[in-house]
Amino acid sequence: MYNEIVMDHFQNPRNIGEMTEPSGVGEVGNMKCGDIMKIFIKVEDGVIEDINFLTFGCGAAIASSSVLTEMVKGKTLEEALAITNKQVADELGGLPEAKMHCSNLAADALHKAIEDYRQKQTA
Amino acid sequence: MYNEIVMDHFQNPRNIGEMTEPSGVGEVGNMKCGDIMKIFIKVEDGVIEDINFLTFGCGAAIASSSVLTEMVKGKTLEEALAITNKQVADELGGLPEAKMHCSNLAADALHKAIEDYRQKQTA
Amino acid sequence: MKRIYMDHGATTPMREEVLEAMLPYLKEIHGNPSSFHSFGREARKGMDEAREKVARALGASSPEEIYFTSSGTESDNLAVKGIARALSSRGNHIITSSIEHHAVLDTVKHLGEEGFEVTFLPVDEYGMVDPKDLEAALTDRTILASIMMANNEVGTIQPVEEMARICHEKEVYFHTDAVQAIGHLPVNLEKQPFDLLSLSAHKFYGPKGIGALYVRKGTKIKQILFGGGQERKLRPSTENIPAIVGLGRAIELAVENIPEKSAALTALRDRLFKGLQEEIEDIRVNGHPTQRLPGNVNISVAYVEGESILLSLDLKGIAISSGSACTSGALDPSHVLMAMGLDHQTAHGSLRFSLGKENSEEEVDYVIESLKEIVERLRKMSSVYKK
Amino acid sequence: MKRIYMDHGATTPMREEVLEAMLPYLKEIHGNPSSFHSFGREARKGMDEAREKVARALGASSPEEIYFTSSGTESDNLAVKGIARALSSRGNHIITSSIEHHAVLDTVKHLGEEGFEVTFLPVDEYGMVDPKDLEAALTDRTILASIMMANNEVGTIQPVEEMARICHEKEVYFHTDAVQAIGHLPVNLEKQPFDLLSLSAHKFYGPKGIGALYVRKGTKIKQILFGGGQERKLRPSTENIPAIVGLGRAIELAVENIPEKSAALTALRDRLFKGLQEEIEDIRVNGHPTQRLPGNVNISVAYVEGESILLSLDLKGIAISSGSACTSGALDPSHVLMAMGLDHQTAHGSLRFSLGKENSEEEVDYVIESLKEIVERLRKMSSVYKK
Ligand SMILES: Cc1ncc(COP(=O)(O)O)c(C=O)c1O
Ligand SMILES: Cc1ncc(COP(=O)(O)O)c(C=O)c1O
Repeated sequence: MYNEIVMDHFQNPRNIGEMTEPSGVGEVGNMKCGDIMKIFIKVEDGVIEDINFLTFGCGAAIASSSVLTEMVKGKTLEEALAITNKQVADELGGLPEAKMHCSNLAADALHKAIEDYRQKQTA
Repeated sequence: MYNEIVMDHFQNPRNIGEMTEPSGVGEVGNMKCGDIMKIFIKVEDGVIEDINFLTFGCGAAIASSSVLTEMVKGKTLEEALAITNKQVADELGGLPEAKMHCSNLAADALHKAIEDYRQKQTA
Repeated sequence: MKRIYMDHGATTPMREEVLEAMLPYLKEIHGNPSSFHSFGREARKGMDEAREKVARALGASSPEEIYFTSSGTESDNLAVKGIARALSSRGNHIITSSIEHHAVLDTVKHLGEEGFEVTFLPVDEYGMVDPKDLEAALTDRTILASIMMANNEVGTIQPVEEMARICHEKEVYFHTDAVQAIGHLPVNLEKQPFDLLSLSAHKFYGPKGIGALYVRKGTKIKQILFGGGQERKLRPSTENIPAIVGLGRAIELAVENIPEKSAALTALRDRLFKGLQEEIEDIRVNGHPTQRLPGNVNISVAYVEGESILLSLDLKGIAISSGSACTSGALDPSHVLMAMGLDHQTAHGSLRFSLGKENSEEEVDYVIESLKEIVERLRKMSSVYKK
Repeated sequence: MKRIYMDHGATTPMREEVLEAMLPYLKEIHGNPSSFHSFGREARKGMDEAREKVARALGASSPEEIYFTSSGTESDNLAVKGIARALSSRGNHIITSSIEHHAVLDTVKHLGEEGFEVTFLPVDEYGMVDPKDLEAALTDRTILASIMMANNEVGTIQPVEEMARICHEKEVYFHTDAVQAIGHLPVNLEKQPFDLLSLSAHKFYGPKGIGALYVRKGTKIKQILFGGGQERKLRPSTENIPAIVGLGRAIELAVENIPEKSAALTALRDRLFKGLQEEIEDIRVNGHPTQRLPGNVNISVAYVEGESILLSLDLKGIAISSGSACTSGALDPSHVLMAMGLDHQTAHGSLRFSLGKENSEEEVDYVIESLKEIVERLRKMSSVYKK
């Protein structure tokens, strides 16, 4: 059901794990639909220097999180904010229709992490 | 669907044909259910000396008519009147359930023929 | 004894190529296509391919318009009742013909008992529905008309395209039961504006127990069986993969060279018609002289009853069917023949020969000769024979 | 890669003996059993024998109590809706459980939408229906209770005999969905007072696309599909003879030596349970500890989602299923697990292994080892892992 890119990210997910002292953390999803993604970012000079994820979810959720971390690393916050869930799915070469809604939320998690970072900055 | 006795009577029906100068004729059935039987009898001294049939109908109807003619020949009118459709079916070794109503009317035709004969006598 | 099968309208033998296509799915590829794993995926692949084959054979615009069911009967029920359930708030009038197969006819009757308004269009002496009658029957409460593409008993081919267009002018859905037509009449849904079409594999050398319903994209229809989410929720139950694969292969073969196959069958049919008419007195041709299925021969033999003929033919190894009530366990003879205006005697004496690809000229000739002999014999003992 | 199939609850591979029994009917014996001629008769003979086999396997008092359908789903729909249609003048209340297969559950829900009163009995944490709840739910408007013999997801075996007796005291019909039970639990309808029982051949090494409904003599029921007069008018459509013959052979084999087969499967099941519990932390057993189908293992793995486990197992050639919504295209996880009171996370992390006769101890051990590795890996990337 998944293409090779998705399966590669599912089998060899990039940038897994909790981050010590992240600049921002974003979490999306809920247990009802069975996907919870957590994105950790380290920001330096407006650039995402490092990014990690933890995901409870299906193959699509894990692969989306993984590919997002690759898409984002080294990008400015503005560039990162422009990334959409759709772009993440495209980067994976597409996801099954049924997975587009629940499991393809990595960009949302990223945006939340950036928000979190910005709130901390202004606090 | 039919047993061997029925098939024998169907393939080699006894006593077919119109009778010249019958003592009595009986006809039963109707086109709606697709069976019309005609029984011709020749009566002498209260005994059925000869009997013929003509039948438009299915295998069961033809076999019933045929076997009836064998059952009746040489019987007195009283004996013949006692013959029932059920006995005809039994003599055939049984008929399929669906055939018991429409196609198993030979005894009725015989009774009508006897009635016809008696009416002619009293006329 | 050599046996001759001329009852292809009842069911057909399965083609070897079809069994060959099915065998892997009867053996190693045993998964449930809804399953997530490799066993499920390989089953799903077979099913997807079959769906594409059916779509292609019918000229459907997408495989998603094809829904597999367990039979022609189920397809017909789903079409009629599924539309009725989906559109009951918009209207409650359904039109069909008086010569439909019972799968449509009795479903419509049942809806009638449930409170739907139902119209049964008459047919002429050839078993043909008049599109004008359909047009006149349409009301603004009409939601569906269901007219068969070709009749199973007398083979009459209906002007379904014209009737579909008439319905569409009034925004009424049109369903056609094509169970007898597939493989004999060309179907191309790109051009033929049917909203729904039923088929059944065992009528075109495919497996028994599998059918399909074509549902044009956008058509509002509801499920009639409840269960899992299979067939995009329109028809639940674990998919019958071997049969689905068989249906795919069978329809692919069935729509190959239809003009050539039809011509050959028509020639054989006409040889049978001609021979019967030449050799046997007092027989009547039932159905349309030209607008009829290539393999269908339906006649009524005066003065004799159909079952007794069938029985005699069977003793000679010849398999055909009849419209006689006596062969179906029904009380009345064929509703189709009665709707065409035949009297009871003529209907009871009706015979249907439905030819198929294995039949030969020799077989046809043998059948003519055998029937002649049988009819003579039965007429001799008939109580209604007029000579 | 060697593949391991532990998804027999979804469907089973067909036995060779079954295919062998079917082959003549896929080839030369191709007639329609309703046909009058020799081709029809030989097909009917195969069907009659199969019906006798099914009756014998179930301990039915007569083959006439067996009706062939296209599947378990259709049998369930026919039982529930067929009784509702037949008895609607007597009452309008139907009882079922909250853990039925959708074929029963959604049919009952649909009847609810149509105006029937419906009761969905709760289950305890083991997925067990309490007969007292059934007793309390009965009213003088109740016409039918439908409770499955064994649950397809968690394997819990229901006290159906007791429930049937409770119903009979109130003259209420009792239907049981035995789709998962046939071949695993002994069925003897001489002693078990069920009025209706559904089964589906592909769950016991028989063909797909064929099921049966047992209807005790005298039970009032109406058809739900309309068409010809097949199956004594209860289920029209040209009979699927090859599959019917296959069902007959499959059930004959399925009910042989049930005690021995069940003991062997139970031993394998318990080895799997034990190994999983010893090797993997934080897993929960779903379903009843003892009152469960011999081949059924259902667990929830904390902190990880079911589909990702299935996907990983599939990469190792291991085929199982899960109650995760992600594997079924549904929005919510399994209604069975939710009815048992599991929270969403636990339900999403549920796995079902359903063992069958080809599975070995080596396979079980390999599966334990593989799952351990996979769970460790997935927990490392889980956002909810607590350590
Ligand atoms: C015109 C027509 N429609 C529907 C059916 C029903 O098909 P099935 O018997 O496969 O359910 C048949 C054949 O029996 C038929 O000839
Ligand atoms: C308990 C139960 N009932 C009914 C069904 C439906 O059977 P089928 O898919 O053969 O229609 C299934 C399996 O899918 C089942 O497990």
